[in-house]
Amino acid sequence: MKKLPLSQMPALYAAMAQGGALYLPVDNAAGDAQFTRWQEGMELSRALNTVRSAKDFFFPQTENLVSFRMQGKTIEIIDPRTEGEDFVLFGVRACDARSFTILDKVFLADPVDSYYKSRREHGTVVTLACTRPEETCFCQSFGIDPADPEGDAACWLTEDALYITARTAKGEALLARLDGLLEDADPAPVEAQKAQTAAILAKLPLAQFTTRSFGGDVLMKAFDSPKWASLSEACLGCGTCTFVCPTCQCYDIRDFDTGHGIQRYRCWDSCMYSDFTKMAHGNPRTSQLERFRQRFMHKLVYFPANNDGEYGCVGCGRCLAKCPISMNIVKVAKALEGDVHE
Amino acid sequence: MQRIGVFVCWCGSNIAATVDVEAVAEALSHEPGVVFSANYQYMCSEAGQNLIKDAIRDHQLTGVVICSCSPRMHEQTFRKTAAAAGLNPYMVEIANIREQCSWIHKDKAAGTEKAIILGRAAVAKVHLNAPLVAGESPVTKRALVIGGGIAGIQTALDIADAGFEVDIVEKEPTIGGKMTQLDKTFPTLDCAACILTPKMVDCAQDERIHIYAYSEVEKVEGFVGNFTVTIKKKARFVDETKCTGCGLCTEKCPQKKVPNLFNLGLDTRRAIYIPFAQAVPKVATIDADYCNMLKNGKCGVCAKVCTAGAIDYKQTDQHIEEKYGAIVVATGYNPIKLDSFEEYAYAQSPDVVTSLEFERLTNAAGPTGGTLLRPSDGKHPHTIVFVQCVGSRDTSGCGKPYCSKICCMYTAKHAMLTRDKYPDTEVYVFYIDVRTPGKNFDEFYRRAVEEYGVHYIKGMVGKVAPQADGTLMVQASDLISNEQLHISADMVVLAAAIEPDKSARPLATMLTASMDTNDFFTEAHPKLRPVESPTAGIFLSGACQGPKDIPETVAQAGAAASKVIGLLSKNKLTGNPCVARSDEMLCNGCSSCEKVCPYGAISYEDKEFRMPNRTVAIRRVAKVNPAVCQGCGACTVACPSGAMDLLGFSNRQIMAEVDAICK
Amino acid sequence: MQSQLIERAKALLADGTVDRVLGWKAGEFAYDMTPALFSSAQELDEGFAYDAFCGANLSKYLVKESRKGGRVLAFLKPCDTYSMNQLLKEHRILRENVYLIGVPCQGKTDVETLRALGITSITAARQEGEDLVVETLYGQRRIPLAEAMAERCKACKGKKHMIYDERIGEEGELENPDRFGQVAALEAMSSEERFAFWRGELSRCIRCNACRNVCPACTCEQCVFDNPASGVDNKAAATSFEENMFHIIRAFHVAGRCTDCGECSRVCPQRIPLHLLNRKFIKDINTFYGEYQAGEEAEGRTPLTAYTEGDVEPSVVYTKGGND
Amino acid sequence: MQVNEGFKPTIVAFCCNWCSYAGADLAGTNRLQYPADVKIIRVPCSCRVNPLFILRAFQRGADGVILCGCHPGDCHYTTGNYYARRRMTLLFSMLDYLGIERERTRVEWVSAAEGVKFAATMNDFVSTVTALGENKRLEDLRCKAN
Repeated sequence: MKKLPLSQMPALYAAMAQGGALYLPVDNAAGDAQFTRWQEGMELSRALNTVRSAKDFFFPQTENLVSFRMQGKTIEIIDPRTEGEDFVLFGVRACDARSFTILDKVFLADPVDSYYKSRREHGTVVTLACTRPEETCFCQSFGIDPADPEGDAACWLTEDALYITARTAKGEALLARLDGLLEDADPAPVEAQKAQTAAILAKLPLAQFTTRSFGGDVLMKAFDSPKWASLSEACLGCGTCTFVCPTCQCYDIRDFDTGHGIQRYRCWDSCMYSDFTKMAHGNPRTSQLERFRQRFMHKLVYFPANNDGEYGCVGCGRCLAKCPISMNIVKVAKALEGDVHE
Repeated sequence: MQRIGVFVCWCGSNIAATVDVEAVAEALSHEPGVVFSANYQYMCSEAGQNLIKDAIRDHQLTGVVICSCSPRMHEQTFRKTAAAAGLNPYMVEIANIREQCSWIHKDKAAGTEKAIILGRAAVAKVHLNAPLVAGESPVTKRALVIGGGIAGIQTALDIADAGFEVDIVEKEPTIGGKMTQLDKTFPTLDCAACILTPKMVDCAQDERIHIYAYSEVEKVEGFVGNFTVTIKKKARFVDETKCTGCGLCTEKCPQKKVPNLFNLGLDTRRAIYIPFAQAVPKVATIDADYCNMLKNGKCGVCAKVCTAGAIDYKQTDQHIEEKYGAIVVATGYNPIKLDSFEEYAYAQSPDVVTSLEFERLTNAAGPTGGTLLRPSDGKHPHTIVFVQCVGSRDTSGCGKPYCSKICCMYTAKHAMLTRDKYPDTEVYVFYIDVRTPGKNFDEFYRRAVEEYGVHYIKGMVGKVAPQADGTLMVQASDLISNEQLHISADMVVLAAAIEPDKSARPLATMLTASMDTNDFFTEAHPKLRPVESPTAGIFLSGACQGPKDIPETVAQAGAAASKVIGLLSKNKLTGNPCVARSDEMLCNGCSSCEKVCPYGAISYEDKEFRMPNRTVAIRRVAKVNPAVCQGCGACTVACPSGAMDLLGFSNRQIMAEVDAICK
Repeated sequence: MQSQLIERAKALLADGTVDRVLGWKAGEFAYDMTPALFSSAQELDEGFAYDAFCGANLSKYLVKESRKGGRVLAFLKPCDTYSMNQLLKEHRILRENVYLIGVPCQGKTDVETLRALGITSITAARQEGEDLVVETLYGQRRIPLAEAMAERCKACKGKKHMIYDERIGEEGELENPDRFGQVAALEAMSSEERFAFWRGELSRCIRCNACRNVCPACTCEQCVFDNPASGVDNKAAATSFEENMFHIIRAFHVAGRCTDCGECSRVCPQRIPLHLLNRKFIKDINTFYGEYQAGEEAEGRTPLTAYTEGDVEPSVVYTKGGND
Repeated sequence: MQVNEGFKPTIVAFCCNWCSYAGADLAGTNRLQYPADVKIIRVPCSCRVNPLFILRAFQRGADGVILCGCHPGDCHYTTGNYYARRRMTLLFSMLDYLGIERERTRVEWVSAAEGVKFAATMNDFVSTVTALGENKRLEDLRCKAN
């Protein structure tokens, strides 16, 4: 365990940004936290979490995959990738840190997504422990301890100091770079903070919420539940839940005609959209009920069934906060619980 | 993928002098889809056209781009060329490299570069062209004329004269309209009845003309060449086929106190009546509002005296459905109501009359037998004040903003005739301007002033005050001498503004013909198509389109007839294939497109759609009638979902041109 | 009020006037009401809610609901009735299949408004007199209701219902708030400042389509932005141009039809003040073509499907507004 | 007006078939010069021009977009330009509101007889847009030539 006094934070940021980029949550024009490329003078947001999750850095909303340059009747294929820049993601919360594990299961499984892999390799994740969880938080339901986050390195902010410890080789390397700034620390204040946070966590409104009844073995029971109709009836079919979600990983691949050629890019897609997975014959899920069900079945049933019981949710609570009609995974899981249990 | 041929024209040196035509042909040969590219001295010459035809056949071209003069010059030529070689004519696009390139640029490099870009845009467009075929529809060879005044009569006579059947729908019991109420006509002073009634008789006697008098149009469906119209024949309670028009019933009817509308209420008639002696059809009509038999079943005198047995108290409205190829609107005008002009005391004094009432008071068939007498006491008036522009050119909101056009001339006529017949009568005319733009009009006006001594005073009448002695005190200002005038008059005659007949507005809705803010029908083009409505197959005749005098009305009536004849003489109509088309899968049925369509080409239907899971949904969707659509494209932008597109100028085609130009 | 609505809904269900009820359903917390259908007295008792957090405009749901057969009761706040009229004007709702009850509204708040005021971790909320008392995980907060109101309610057009079959509560009055102050402030900026402002706002857009999908004026069977055949479709903004284009066209397509209900701004997860785009069009329409309020009537033309011969020329744009 | 030496703007001119396109032809017939930067797209009526086309032009690299139609009251289709006038007024006002230079968009009514006006309008518009320089605020970097 190392620490540095809070007065030294700008120096820490500068050191982290050395030789690459540092991204950290900074308040934007709307007053919300947003991962922003650090520049001299920027301060860490005091908000609990960012509106957009940290997944953008490994799986950006749009990404050019390949370009075709056309001249007259000739076509040239161009790989737009350049040698990526190393970067540090600082201030990632425990929930988002776990989301990378989930995304890895998708993108790093065979066949490996080389675009994702390259970004993953270039990034070092420095997490920050939560001290003031909010009512929408339920990461503990997935075995995440927000007071003791994962990541390449983990941090704790106390009133006077930042405590930091490395958890992986990448983390060790980062700490080695920061060595001049850090001093050895007694972990007692960190342990005290963990205990304090644990007490708050126990009192959260969703502290008892669990998804344990879901998984591959209740597939048909969950799928056939009559509750989907009423749960989905108010759904607007927008992509808010999907796009603020740290674990949603679906994308579409499209061509953009630039006038000089084609850029083939991928962009986030949402299973809530009516043209999701649309094929030549049309869309396999023709109603909003089916699309809505797909999203929650994927997170609660299909994903754990295929990934050793790991749910496709980390309990960050973004969808609870942002859904325009306040329908979310918690309401869905609670409503279905009876049907999958019986 | 299209197989496109590019043909670059030199136009002698017109293009070749400032555009390197070979370079253009060479550059365009590398565009995707271009399989043939050539340049030639005169593409529009026979040899040039043969070059195109040969290339279409030899290279199996599916699209053709001609880089040449303006499409306004030779688009039709090249479309015919393509068609002659078996290619759909709408697979041809023109890049205008003469008027819009070679002629305006001196620098050959710049001109060449621009010509290539314009050519590329045309190539990009042709890639998205699809063969278009103009639709055809049959023509019902029968016309409908709505309104039986002089406009409608003249139109009907002219159409019938060309050999087509034509129906006149007139809401009054007789045709003839306003002109039957007039005494003399300016500037020749011939009697209105003498020149009109022979035409009315012609209508009645022409076998090709059918008159639906006392009838109204109730419903119009269909489109140019194919209208279906429902006509309501109002109950006259007299069998038209039996009535001989002897008029005995109109003398024996005990109900004598019915205001005589033909004389504008200046006298009375019976409950059963024939509006005037020369009425066509000359058939009696029972006024149900006054007939004792119809109101309370007590009377039956007319039935008793009618030897022809024509009276039928049980008659009801009849609905007749007819098909027409063309419709002429001739709904005419009315003087405005003068209730809101209190300053002229129209409502207070019977001696303040409108000009049309004055016509009746001077007409030999009018209530006074043609002797000019004051309505209040039947005495001869010695001083008459005419007030011009009552409600015309009035932006105060009480009247109409426009000039009613006919008042200057008929007031001069009234003034002159009064002075002629009653030289002891002083006549004053108050005016804003005197407008006499017509053949012999100014001469006529000057005669009124110079020969007949009519006092023309430029100025406004401020107030007409009825006096205890029965005279009318007219307060007015003389703007030229800048004096206030007080004239003690026996009569005041108001030149009321004229407005379209009230029946015109609902009729316009039925016809989807547009109107201006004053409820005059709008013409398809104010200069070049003055007798056509923007809605195909609807034509305009007379004052329904704007204020007009009789010669103008008759001229327009003839013009409308000639347009109708032109239409009816075709066996089928070939449309412009570049029309709007609605993608019903995308249509919301919101009616935005319908609202901006100037032609009424868009209608809606509730259509069943097969939805997922064997369900059916009924959705309201727009339908474009290609025979009516003129292809302006207003609907395509009004449509938020992009359901409406324009063939030949589709969204994708225009965007492809934009892309090609901007890249 | 809530119990009054429930009783009325029960009565209308019982007498067969309607066979389902569209309203709001209570959620996990104090603030997360979800629009929901109720088809029995029991369901109403279990979940129906109506309070200061019931902000969702229910009118758009009737596009589908009115076509499902039977008759649906919908509770509409005054501002929702404007949307209702506009939808009727566009033939999107089958009037005979809906039964409308106008419900009173004193203005709504929502959790994002409270969060913007620094009130987070909310576990409960209640009205006490003129105040909103909010319990949070970290203590109690009390703020005047007027301050807690959403921006759209501070600029409320009035409490008068434009259409209803019956109304609960007194007839409200039209108000004349200053709706265009923020727009005017932007107009007064230089072109560069406006560009910087809007880039700052629109660059946050994640293209979730919440603004579009919630909008009662956006009821297209398929949006041009979702239709590959339109040539302008896109699923995510790859460049700043696409961010601008989506929002310009979104606002343009509802110009003259937008009732200023404010749902777009309410649902934006990135808190982009989208209503400032719609209100710009409303302000321009009022200035150029005379006062017009979409949704006042269920018939007639909208400003973009109408014209007068004396309309201002587009060059008016060069001569008005802006310091530059 | 400042001159932006060496910069050749890309200008798209949408012209209605009946008046303005004919006016452009007349300008050519009379050999009235205007810069080759102007490229005309023929549309049946000014009311055919969708705001999407104008944004599209800027996206693809236009520096200025001008729409020409019949004079109000003279529309071949009677009312098309009245609708176009409202649409463009609102669109241009919105672009200005978003901080896009308002001089980059214009509407002019040019009749078939106004060849002189057409050329003068284009000369003026090109010099205005040239002075503004390249369109940066409504560009799409992907469409820039590479």
